Amino acid sequence: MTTTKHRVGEHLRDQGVSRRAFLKFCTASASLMALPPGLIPAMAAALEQARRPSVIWLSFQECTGCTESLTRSHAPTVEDLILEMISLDYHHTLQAAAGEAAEAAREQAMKDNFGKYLLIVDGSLPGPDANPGYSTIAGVSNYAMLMEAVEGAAAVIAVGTCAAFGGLPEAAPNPTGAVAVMDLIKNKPLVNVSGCPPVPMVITGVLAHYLAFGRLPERDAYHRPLAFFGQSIHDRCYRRPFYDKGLFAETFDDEGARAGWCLYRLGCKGPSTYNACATMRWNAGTSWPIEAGHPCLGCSEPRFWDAGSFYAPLSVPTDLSSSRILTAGAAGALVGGTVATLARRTVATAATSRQPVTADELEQTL
Amino acid sequence: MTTIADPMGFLLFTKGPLFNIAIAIFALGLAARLAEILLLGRRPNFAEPRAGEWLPGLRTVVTRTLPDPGTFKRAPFNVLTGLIWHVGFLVALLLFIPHIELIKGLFGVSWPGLPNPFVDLVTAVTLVALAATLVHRLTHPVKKRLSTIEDYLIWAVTFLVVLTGYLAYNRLINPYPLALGLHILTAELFLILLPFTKLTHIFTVFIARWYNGASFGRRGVQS
Amino acid sequence: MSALSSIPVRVQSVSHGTANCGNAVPILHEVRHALERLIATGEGTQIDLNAIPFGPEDEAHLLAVLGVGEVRATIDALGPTHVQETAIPGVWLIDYRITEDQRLALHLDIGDIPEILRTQRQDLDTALTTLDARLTRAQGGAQFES
Amino acid sequence: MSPIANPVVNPEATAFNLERGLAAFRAEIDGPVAAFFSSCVHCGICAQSCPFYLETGDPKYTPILKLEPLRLVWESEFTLWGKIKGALGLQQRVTDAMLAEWEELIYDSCSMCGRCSMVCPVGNDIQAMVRKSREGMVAAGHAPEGLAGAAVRAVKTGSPMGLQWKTLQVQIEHVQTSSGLTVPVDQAGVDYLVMLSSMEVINFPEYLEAITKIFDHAGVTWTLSTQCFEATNAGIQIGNKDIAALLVERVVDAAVTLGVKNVISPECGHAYTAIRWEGPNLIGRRYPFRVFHIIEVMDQLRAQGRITTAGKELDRLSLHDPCNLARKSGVIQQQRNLMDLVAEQFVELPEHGRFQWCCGAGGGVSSNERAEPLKLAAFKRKKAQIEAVEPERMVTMCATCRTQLEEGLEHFNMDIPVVGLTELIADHLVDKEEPT
Repeated sequence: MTTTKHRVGEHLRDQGVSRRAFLKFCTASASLMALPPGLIPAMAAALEQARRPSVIWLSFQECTGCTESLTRSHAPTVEDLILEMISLDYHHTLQAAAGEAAEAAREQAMKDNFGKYLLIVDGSLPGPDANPGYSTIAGVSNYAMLMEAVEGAAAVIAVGTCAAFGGLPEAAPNPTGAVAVMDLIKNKPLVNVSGCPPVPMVITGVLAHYLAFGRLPERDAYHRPLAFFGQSIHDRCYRRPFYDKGLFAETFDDEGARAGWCLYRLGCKGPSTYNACATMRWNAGTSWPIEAGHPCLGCSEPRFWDAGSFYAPLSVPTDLSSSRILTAGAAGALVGGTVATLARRTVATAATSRQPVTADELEQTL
Repeated sequence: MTTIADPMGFLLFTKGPLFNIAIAIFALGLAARLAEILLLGRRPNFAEPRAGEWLPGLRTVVTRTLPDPGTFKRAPFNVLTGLIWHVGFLVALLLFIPHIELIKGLFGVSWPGLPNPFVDLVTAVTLVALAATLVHRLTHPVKKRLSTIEDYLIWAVTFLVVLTGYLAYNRLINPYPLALGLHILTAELFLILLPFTKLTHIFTVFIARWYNGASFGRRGVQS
Repeated sequence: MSALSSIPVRVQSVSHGTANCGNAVPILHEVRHALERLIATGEGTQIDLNAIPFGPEDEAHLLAVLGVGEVRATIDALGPTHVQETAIPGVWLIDYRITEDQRLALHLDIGDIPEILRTQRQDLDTALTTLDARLTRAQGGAQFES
Repeated sequence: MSPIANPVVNPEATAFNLERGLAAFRAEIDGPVAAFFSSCVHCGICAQSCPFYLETGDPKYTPILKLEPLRLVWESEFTLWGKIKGALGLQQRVTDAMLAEWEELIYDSCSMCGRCSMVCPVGNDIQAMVRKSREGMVAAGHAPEGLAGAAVRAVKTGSPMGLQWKTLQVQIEHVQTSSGLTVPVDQAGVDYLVMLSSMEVINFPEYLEAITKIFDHAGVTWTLSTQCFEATNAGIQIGNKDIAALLVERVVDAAVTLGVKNVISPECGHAYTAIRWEGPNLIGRRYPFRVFHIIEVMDQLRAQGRITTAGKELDRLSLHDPCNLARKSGVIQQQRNLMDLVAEQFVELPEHGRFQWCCGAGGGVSSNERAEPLKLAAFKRKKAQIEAVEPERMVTMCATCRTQLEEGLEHFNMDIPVVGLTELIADHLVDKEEPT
């Protein structure tokens, strides 16, 4: 991997990237970051001067889907360019080195760039109180490795819903005691790029932002970059006009489904899901789940595995049980019946023990 | 985590455990209340009836929904605001598609809904009418005299249910899980309070009207 | 579950009419405002169509309304970039693509001429040296490659 | 269930007290009461149906508010929630002072006209609950003196006004002389036993002559009973089922003694509801005879073609429906059929039939001297109705209503005479002399 002394502009020029190409790259990056096109010149100037950071990528309890998403992203040139701009010093799936050599590279990069490197994590990890044996790398528990690596990190990027929120490993009953990265890291700048997997351009967009502006982007309550997670799927959905008109598909094969109507009734979690799918799309911008006719699962939200059926509408409670209602109703009828029976007895007693009024008694009051 | 820091956690709490608690309290409380009423029953009536009880009772259940012309003329504001918000509330409750899905999920029955913008408009009107009823309650001497803390509590809960629903639909509170969670939370509060307050009238009104209609009907008067 | 083959598959085209073009019209209004601003102040506007929630037919509808104008240019840098003037003077469509012909970004540029078409000022620094070098070689009768 | 004298009456002790009252309230609570109180939303619409509120503007006269003691007994002793509140010390209780304050609301400002029961949006039968509340009020010693006096006189003398048979006897002889007809007394096995009200005998003696003529004309067999002639029931008005049952038993006994098929309630509102609707339940058994209001009987005779009239009243007549007869007993069309026989120009009051307005004197208000000002205030509602149609005469069929209309119209210097419908019919029977 190349030296980190270079500034991005010089580095790219050395790679034979022209000014127009650079401008085009900045345009693409701005589009990724959902920045207004008017900011492109300022961004170009900043990127020109940016330094290439060292990046350490740790993969814990994950499925490699996030890495797949990134490496199979539709714009290899741009991805290449962004990856050119960083120095990816450790990624145990992608790097050529293996075994002790790989771990040595990690140790070395951490030492050389202490306080300056960017730490990227995908996957959740067994928490400090859980059995560390559930997930180890080179005999080191995920927890120990994360805490060691975070020490010298300038910022942390949690990629994917597992790293961001615990994801599938953390779903009930959470056998491994999985926790999210943000549960463990409180004193470093952290950004969550959630999604299962995240939109690849969002990962690179966050990197580009970090490169261009030297800091993490603005984030929401869940530390997600607002540029990508600031609006819900529902708000950016091209099918929104159908929702507003009250036109819904009710099965996957009805007229409404064929006409591309809103998928709310088929369980779409778009209204409560914040992500960039609706504008960035997937597979080279070809399409995205809702355009393909499937409701949004809400994969970029916390606990989406435990939020009830993917196919139950958002308004339906997560843990429905009509027998529970019936039981409560029966218990209520029993209680009410008891109260009423006692009350009837009260009335009967009052009626029989009631002292009849006589004219003599009334006369006494006159 | 707090509501603000974990809106999705809040939403899932209101949609999960809290919903179960609320619906259980509601079912238990309401069943108890209805049992209290129905088991008390009526004493035998030995007077020769002029007419039956069932049909006049059922007729009164329906007819009392609208006032007689004289009452309407004497209290048009009270009658109109009351009618408007009740109709609006029922339309929003029963004909908004997400609510229909909820009922379908709970009981397996469903019916056609209304277009969302229409329900939205109805909801806005309902909010205005509800606000008007509060003003009326605070200013009209009779209502002022009748009103108890419970009346204002119930008004507040009802208003909040509609308001949070309106805000959630129009996405005026962000993030949306917080907005939806607040709406569900207020609805659950409504459900929990229902059997123990005058909100019970939602169910007992049918019994009360029937008893009234039956009693008058027996004497040959359409009440 | 029954066998997959038992699920009847019908392919049919559904005519959406204008139902799926609901998001094109607001963009056209935005273009109109940008044009008014250009005429009044000379200030240009870029609209990133990737940031707009478009349905399958929104884009086609938008482009059909804008039409095709006189100028068409292609820039060969980091893959092709197609610049097309629309039938509305001052409204340009810029389609940024990579070598595999996949789209990076699609912009509407409301202005006199898109920035990417202009000669880059920084490149002028090397203009004279490049030309001088080529002159020298020309005088030496050398052959050129672009 | 005739009243049983309490064997351990201590003459020193106060006969009525709070606990006795609460027991009486308790004994009145049933499913409808629970449903009604569960359903009230404090909308205040009932106030718009109450002449006492409308004409005084005082919100304390709101009908549902009059039921607060009964409601508190229900809430604290008949609901789970009330019991929980009670355990927490949050439940308000009925006190003697409260009942003292409520006496005016339950008696003086309520004629039990039932209009509130007719308009309540949730269907609360408020009037029925006022009737129930009066049971508790009597037992707690909070009944108005005027009503207690009437009840005592009714039980002890047979008439709330202390009227004796011998007074009636004089009137009977007068009727026989003036009409040349016989007024049958104690005739066993006839079709109808005719009951009277003391107020009618004293204020409107023409009624007896009128029915004598009508029944003669229609060929109806009927009788008066020396055993019991009084149809009114002071027990119903004060709101005590023991007294009321005792008075009903007297009527039943008289009817059974004579073996009549039918009993006719006179031109009196509450007498009819007392004997027609409450009576069988007060005594706990069905009657061996049927009960009709005189208006019902006349309309039946009319329908059978047994009443032939000639000529019509030419002036503008309007009709006051007694609450007890119309709204509370369903006799609404009958009086209109009869009016059509004899009235050339009959105009309805703006709100009539089941939605008519009370004259303000019913429900014991007229027997309660203290309530005089409220009674007059409530009449203003009727007065406004009458003014709206400007009749030359009013027709009604209840002695209490008639007295109230006469007094009220006179008070407001309105020269509109009030006549009883029975007399009006009697005046137009064919083959009879011109009325004097």
